[in-house]
Amino acid sequence: MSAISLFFFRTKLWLKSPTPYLTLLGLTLLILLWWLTTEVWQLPRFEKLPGPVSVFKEWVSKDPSYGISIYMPEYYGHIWRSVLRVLQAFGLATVLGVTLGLFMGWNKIFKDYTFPVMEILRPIPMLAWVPLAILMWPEREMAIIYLTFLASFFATTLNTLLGVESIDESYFRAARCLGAKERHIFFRVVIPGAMPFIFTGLQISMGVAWFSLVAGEMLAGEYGLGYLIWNSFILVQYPVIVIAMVTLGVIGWASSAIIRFVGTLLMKWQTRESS
Amino acid sequence: MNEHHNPAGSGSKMQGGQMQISAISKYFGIGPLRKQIINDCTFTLESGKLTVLIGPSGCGKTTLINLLAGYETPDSGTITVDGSPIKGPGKDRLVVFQETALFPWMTTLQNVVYGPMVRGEKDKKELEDEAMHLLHKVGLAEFRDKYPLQLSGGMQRRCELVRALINRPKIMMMDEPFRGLDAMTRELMQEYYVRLFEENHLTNLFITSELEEAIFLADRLIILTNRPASARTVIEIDLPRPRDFKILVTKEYLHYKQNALEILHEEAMKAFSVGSGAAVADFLEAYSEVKAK
Amino acid sequence: MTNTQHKSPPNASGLISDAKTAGKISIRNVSKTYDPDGVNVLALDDCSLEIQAGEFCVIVGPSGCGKTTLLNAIAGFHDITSGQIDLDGELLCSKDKQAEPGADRIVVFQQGALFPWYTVLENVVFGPSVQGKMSGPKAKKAAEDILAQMGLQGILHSYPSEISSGMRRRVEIARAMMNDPKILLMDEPYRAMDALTKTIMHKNLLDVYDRSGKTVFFITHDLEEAIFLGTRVVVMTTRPGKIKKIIDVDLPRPRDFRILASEHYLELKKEAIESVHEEAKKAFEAGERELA
Amino acid sequence: MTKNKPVFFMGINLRKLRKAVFSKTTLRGIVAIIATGFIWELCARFEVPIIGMIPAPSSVFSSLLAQIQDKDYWECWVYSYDRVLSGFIVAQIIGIPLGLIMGMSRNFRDLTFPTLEILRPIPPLAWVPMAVIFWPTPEMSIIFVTFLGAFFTMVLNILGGVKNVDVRYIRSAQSLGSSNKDIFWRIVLPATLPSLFTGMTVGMGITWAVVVAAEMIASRSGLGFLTWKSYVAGDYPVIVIGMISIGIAGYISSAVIRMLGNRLTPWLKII
Repeated sequence: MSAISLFFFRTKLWLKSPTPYLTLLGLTLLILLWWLTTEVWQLPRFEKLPGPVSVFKEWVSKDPSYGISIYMPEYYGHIWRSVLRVLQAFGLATVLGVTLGLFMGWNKIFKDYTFPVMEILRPIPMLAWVPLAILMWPEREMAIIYLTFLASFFATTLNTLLGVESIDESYFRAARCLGAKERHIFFRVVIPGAMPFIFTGLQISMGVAWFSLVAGEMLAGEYGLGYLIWNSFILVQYPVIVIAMVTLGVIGWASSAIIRFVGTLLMKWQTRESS
Repeated sequence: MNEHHNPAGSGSKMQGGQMQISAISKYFGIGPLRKQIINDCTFTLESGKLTVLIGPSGCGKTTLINLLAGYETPDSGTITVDGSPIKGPGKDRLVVFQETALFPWMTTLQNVVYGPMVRGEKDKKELEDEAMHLLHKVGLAEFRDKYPLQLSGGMQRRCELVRALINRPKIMMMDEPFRGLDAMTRELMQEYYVRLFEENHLTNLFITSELEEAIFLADRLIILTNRPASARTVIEIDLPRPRDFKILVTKEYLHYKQNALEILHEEAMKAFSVGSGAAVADFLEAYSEVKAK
Repeated sequence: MTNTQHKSPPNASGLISDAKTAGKISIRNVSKTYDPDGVNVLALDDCSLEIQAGEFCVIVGPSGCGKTTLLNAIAGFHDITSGQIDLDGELLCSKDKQAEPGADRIVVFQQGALFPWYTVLENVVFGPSVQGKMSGPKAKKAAEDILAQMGLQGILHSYPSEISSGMRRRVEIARAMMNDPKILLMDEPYRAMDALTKTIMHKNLLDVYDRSGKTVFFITHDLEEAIFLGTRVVVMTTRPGKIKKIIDVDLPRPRDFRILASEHYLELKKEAIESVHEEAKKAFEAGERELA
Repeated sequence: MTKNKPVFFMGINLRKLRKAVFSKTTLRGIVAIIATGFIWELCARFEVPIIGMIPAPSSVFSSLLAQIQDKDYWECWVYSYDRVLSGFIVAQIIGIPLGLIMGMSRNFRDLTFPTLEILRPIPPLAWVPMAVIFWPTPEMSIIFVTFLGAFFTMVLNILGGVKNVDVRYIRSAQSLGSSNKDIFWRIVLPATLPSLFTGMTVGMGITWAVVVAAEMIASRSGLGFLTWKSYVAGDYPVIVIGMISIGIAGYISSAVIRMLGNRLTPWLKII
């Protein structure tokens, strides 16, 4: 049976099961509840929150009352700034973190010297660095990127290290037996062997990058989605807060989906295994 | 079922435990993904005998044991114990799983008393005494307060045997219980098992893919066909009991072994022409090469 | 995959050579002490053994008797505490010198160590490619030849996880033979395979052995396997590992399944069972005592 | 070739301990940490750009002596702990049963899981303004955001734990005559405990990060606020003290959870 007809068959099966309808029902219930509590019944405390209708109207309005909608370039400006910051920080963290992690896992002496320092810094939540970051860097922009970077960097490094250490000893032995020199072992055993863990690390690192970016932007930003949330709060433009939150959620989800996708592409040997 | 005699009581041959499997079939999946795993399978587990099922890996042995235990229901056919059809899992038919399914969060003793305890049979003291008696028998008395992960592979398997025995099942079903042990521990475990069996004479069903193990243990050897599995041949193994490892070097043993190999080989060739899954590829290869000679 | 061409001559690349000149191992008074958790454990106690070039030497003994320790010392994965091991008359390792792992002594591992991230073909060319011994296309050609000889031509571009465990082991042997090693070190390679699969593996290994004349150092728990494969079966005692008995297996080669039914085979098996069973029981009881 | 016995003291293998303490690894670790401190001091003294802006260890140390005698400093600890614990405990109370039910009932999972998946990628701190709007006191809003941080991790870990319970355990329990109640309390729950504690450890880490940030953004007390206040007031060494305090506080919390986890899952300690 061809892959396509199998796919159709599976889809049909799925549509026959209660899963998709329950999913839909769950989401509908959530939005309904939100709508009823805030806009219809206007329960105490809930009435202050923006309701789904007002958020949606604002979001798709050509002439939004608070200046943020899908037709406004500012909206994309904020998104772009946040994405750019995450990309810079995440990219830097990946390059440095993976390299450092690989070396730490590969060379015991190097690990002995670097690991304790990392272990001491690690329990400090990255957000506690905010004031220090602002102090250290001459520009706010740099401080925010630095914060975002720091969070990702630890996650990536530690997972890469874990990845190298989890490679079965027999692979190293087999490679040595076959006459591999240290550099071969590094490029042909250590790197591919640690790959699954590196990608797990990258997913975590992407999550924490967004986490600290929002905090950084709220405290010190002059642009970006986190800043938008905070600024709308101060200016009492509540629907915009929800728009920014949902946007953050979507972009955050999309970025980890991309990493997963790249991971599957790079590790055919693993994906084929599971199928 | 509630008599208070020693559960491993020697020579208590009164029990029933005749299991009749008639024409059962089992499918998995639906539509184009539907696959037949068991096909019109009929055989009998005779009361007080040790029956061994042997077949190549992936031929549906585990599905068969799931059906007999009542975890799954057959699509057609009937399974009866002493004449009455089975309804779901029950303590009259206990399964000892591949690897072991001891609960890792309970100590040896807690694992052993689990069954009678949740059924609320007997008081705690009596139960523990009985459990300790059995544990003593398999040399695990000192390990009563250890967790399964602290035991060696062989000990875990013995603890598992005791956990089943204390329930006085009519039928014990062993699903490749010694798989994954090294060859030497495995042999010692087989000896332990055969000794327990020879003391109790419970109805036993033992599933394996090792021919040597099968013949060493069995009263009756049932050879399964390749997937979809059904019972192909029954060989009565008439080796003397009690058995020990000396029989492995006897002529009679060798005769049974060659006989069984012949049938397995034939089965493999048949499967080869059907071209079933990759799981049996090794097996097919092995026997097509034997035939090439 | 049905039929390996056992009659075919050594292939053109000459990787599987007929030479029985190299691969003599002399193990002299070797001991090894481990020191985990501050407790000295004597794993090997004064072992001496001479393995002739081209011999198929099988080591049997209960778990933890130091079989793998001996193999690891020859392979160069760890050092020894006293004694000396020579390869072809040259010092391989001693108290002060740990052997370097190298392509002349290739290990086939218990759990299998094909690199899961490379395809079968990439795995097989790994050795020559890192040693810089052969150009890419030439190595590829040689690998294809060797895989074809072993009846594995259909799976060149599969990943190890996609093929059966039996095929994986054979690919691993092919990967070893690509390097024309002096000695093949096999650490219980067929453990955890069911008996039906093992038979084909044995036949395949004997094919390679009969054709290449390599020295093989084979560790196992399984007596049937040991006698069927070996030229000599070395029985080791439980820890500390000593050599208890050496059984000469003078069954004719090439061997096939018929010998399993011969009188002589049964005699040998009886002899082996007697000496091993005793050790196994001892080890088993010691193991339980240790846990208590 | 003597076969020495291990020497035990209060359940600790002393020989092993001695080997670990007097190893090269420990020595290198100490060297690395001292060297880092030294370089840091030098950078601060010579006002190297960027890194040199961090207050020097010497000034941090002298300011630390002043801080630990200050009652306000210790009050910050109390406030932060109060918030962390409130949010964390509420997350356990709601998250554990929810995760268990989601794991046990497929229909309930289908109904609620997508909602969870949609809300999860929104960083917890993005909720701060909404929380402030909704809850009557700022304190409650901080606790709410803290709760969110731990909640998702808890639910997902427990859900994963329940789904991964080996079917053989459930089957043998069934054969042995367990009721559904027995299966839940004696099989599913203990089998899920390890992932529950993993969830707790991760959740605790997130909780501290959230509390610190929320204190900086929307509060006037706690260790996070101490750090922020010192920055605003220009009392830079206290920033570092605040950070170190947060690190220690977080470390203590995770250590307690780990201890609790070890105590409640004794079967995982393999000899």
